[in-house]
Amino acid sequence: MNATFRPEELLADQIAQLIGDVRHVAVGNASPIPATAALLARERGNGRPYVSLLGSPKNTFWTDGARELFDCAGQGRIDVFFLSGGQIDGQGNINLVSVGDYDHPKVRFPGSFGSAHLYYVVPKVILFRTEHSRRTLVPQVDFISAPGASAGNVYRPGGPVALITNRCLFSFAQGRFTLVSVHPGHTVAEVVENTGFDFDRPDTVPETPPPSPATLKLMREVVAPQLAELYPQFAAHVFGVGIAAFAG
Amino acid sequence: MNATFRPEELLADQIAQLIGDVRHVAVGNASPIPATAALLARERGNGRPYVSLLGSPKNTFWTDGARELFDCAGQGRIDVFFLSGGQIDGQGNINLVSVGDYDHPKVRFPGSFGSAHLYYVVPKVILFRTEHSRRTLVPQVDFISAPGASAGNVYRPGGPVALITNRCLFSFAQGRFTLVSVHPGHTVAEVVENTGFDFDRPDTVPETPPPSPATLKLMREVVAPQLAELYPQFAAHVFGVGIAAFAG
Amino acid sequence: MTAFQTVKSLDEALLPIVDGCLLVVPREVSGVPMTATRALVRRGVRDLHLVALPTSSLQADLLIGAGCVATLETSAVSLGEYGPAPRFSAAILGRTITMKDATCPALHSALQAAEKGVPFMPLRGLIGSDVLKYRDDWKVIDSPFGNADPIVLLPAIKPDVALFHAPMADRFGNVWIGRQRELATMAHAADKTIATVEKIHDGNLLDDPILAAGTLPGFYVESVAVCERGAWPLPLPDHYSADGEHLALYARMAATAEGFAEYVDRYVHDKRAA
Amino acid sequence: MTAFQTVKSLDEALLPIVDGCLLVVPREVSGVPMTATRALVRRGVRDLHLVALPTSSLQADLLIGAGCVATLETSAVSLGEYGPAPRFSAAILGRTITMKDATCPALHSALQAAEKGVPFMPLRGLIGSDVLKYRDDWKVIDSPFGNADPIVLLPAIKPDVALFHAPMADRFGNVWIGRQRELATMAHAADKTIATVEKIHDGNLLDDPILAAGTLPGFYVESVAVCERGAWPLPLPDHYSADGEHLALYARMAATAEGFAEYVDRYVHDKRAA
Repeated sequence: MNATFRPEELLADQIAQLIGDVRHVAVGNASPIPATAALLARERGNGRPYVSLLGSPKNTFWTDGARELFDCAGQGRIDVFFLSGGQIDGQGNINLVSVGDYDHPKVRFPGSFGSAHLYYVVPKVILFRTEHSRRTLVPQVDFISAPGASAGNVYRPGGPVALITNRCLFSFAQGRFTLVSVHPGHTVAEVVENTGFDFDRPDTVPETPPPSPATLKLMREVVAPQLAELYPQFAAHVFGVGIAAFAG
Repeated sequence: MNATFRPEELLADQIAQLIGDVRHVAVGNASPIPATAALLARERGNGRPYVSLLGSPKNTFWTDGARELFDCAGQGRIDVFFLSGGQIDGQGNINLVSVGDYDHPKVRFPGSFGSAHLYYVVPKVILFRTEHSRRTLVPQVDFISAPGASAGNVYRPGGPVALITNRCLFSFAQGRFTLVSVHPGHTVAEVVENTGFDFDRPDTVPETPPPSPATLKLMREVVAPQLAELYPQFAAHVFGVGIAAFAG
Repeated sequence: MTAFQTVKSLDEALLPIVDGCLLVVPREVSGVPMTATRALVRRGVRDLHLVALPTSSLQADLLIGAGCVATLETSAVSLGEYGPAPRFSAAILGRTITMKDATCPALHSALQAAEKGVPFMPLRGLIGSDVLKYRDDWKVIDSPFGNADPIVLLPAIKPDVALFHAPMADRFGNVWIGRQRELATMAHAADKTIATVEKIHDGNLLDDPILAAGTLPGFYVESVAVCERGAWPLPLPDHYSADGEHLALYARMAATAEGFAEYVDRYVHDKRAA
Repeated sequence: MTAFQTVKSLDEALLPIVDGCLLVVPREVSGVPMTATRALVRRGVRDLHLVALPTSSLQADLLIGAGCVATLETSAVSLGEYGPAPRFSAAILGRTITMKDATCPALHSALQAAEKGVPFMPLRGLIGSDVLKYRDDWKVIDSPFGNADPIVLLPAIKPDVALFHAPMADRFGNVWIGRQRELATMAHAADKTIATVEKIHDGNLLDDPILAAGTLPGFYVESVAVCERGAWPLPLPDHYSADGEHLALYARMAATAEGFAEYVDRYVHDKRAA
């Protein structure tokens, strides 16, 4: 398995690079691939960044209740966070609420969670959506849980820097997405076909580089066992690691 | 000593009556006579009111830090509090800051503490000043740490209800003090002579009634030992109770 | 200090939760009072204005499905890895409840406003979102500090009752809540607080400084009822994990109205299961 | 997790407290870092903007007397039963410091504003007081909720450094603060936090849920220094009481500038006493 890699490993490697050299990365619930990336970054950085994995008592330091995550972000102490959306549009707006008219929705999602605050105050928000389709990547979201950009007088130290999907990686700046690379096995034409919004792209779009053997080794041997506490099914499925494999 | 009583006992008895039937009385630092009164009220009420004595770990329940007292008051959960002043004027304004011009003061007091909040939100604030003189009870305070009354549109569920001194008891309503009673051994003329502000008074001013024998017994035998934890010198001086007297 | 009669039977403890009251409950991992929730469904409480701080899972879904909720104010309802919250989704699509969509820190701040006795709290973010657009009760002002930028003011939420589950309480009504400090904020903000607990601690929790640090004082607590495994099938931090098998079962059964009714019959009305 | 080098010598730990910085310290009974304060006087720090949350006693008086303070922001300075704070009073009358008079909850709220990353917090009270009149940095708005009554908005206080003394810390920088939760708020609000502690706890304070409930996470902590009896002669809650005899001695000596200078020589510069 060392010569090849799984799609999740490619995404985690890319996200780890997007994280960059920061002090603190927080990962929301039900986000195993961003969690893998954050733990990978921490291993590479020898304990930096601090990684907070919501839902993991071993990987969260909060002692001031459920508000501390948001206070911490408000203080500027969360450098990277991850958000997704039932819909994401070309302006970087995300919709976690509903499809159709808000008062007569056709589909209801769980709700906006903390996005309407975190998207504004966390400097690097990495958007993440494994279903890359015209259903999820739309021209205009039906409900703006949090906007991709704000008017100049709005306090907005944070916002989206990238969107990673099962097909490709976009960067985000000046209110628009730019295609950065297409994952191995996918094509630019396929990305265009399956994206509901306009985006910029260079004449030649590179392929997303595969994770290095050293990265794969680190992910599989060091990161995966840490991940299994919070995401046992994911760790078993992707990395073949079960709780039993490192119990005791 | 049962036939007579000390001035502190008279004041504590009066304050206990002013407290009335409430849920929670809080007493600030360095207030042994109000503390005596609050504990007396609690004994009479079989555990009601709750009594919080600032500075006494045994008699405070706070676990949310130094702000909890003020939050608690803001919630409407403190029914009675006590305040004093370097100066108190006839409008019920209190000055805990300085004498003379604020920028060029002649005398400096410690500061306003929480008065600029508590005086507004605690329904019954009992003013307390053992030095009854024209130096302390003035026509107009030099600095308003907290005003006695507020304009109609100002949120003000609280405020002063009484002022007790070493000479007499005043009630406070509609922005003015009214002489309620003069303590045994003192006279109305003496009160007028030593008060810097105008106040109302009935044609006949009664003498402050002495504490009953039952009250004195309760204060001396049950309250005083509780008081000695926080105010050992006061308890020894007034009630002849020392830590040794009830240790073990 | 007199020990007030704080420890009661569950049904007696829940009496302050009357029809139509504003009830605040904690998020899915902070000590959700599920045994108490099932008791409320059995009693048939109606028209609750339910505030879930800041999100909910099984608890809100069950109360909504059982017809106990008129208005829901929260930031998200979901069964997490077990999928969407089916009765919540059905109620929204069927327009049988009034939904006040929020965002997590807005609910924390609104409760903290009540805790501090102020009419509102400001919050960053929200400007330009539809979360703000659909909340007529939230206001925007130009901040008088800095560059007069717009900022949202959230009105205080003052619940009639706060209800949660915690590891232990003592006979004085002191409740040990540990790191779940939003439970203290809920209690400070609410008129009355009801806690269910795993067990009664002998002695006074406030007497030990180490325990006192994680204790909500009984001063704020109206009633305590002992409910062993009272968060089941949700987790109680540091005590037990979620019962994933049961949550998966719930997700399957509650996918239809009929299945949900059967679930309620079996797991709520059957006292053996409650 | 890697143990960062958080535990340092006292002088090294105090390096972030540079001349002119905005320093927040706790009230007289919440864990005042007196050993650290004497070290700062020895080092000769200057021009501090000192915020005492919400009041102070010996610490502010000593720093003022030693010429370390340019601006003082607090609600009161007093030696309590030992009388007025003599160097504070002298500095006010002599106009050698800038005084920003506040009221206790205003300081708590202003620090909580910084903790939450909002530019201001509202507070009831204050309207019509001279406390408000002399604070140009506080604003009054008509509340957009209710009857448009006036309410004060307090700008956030964002300290450069928070400094306090606590019972214990671990090698990961986690500090056990117990019920003194304003210390957590100070740390959340400040850019850097420095704690002196009685002792180092073996292991990780966050590993035990009971201890974790009273712990400020090391995430917020820049430096920890061990100072046994580090609050002396002030008290450390649940650990030791105030040294009343010494405070009375201070009150007597500091009553004059000469006496204060002698006190500093004897109890600050003489390392045996520090």
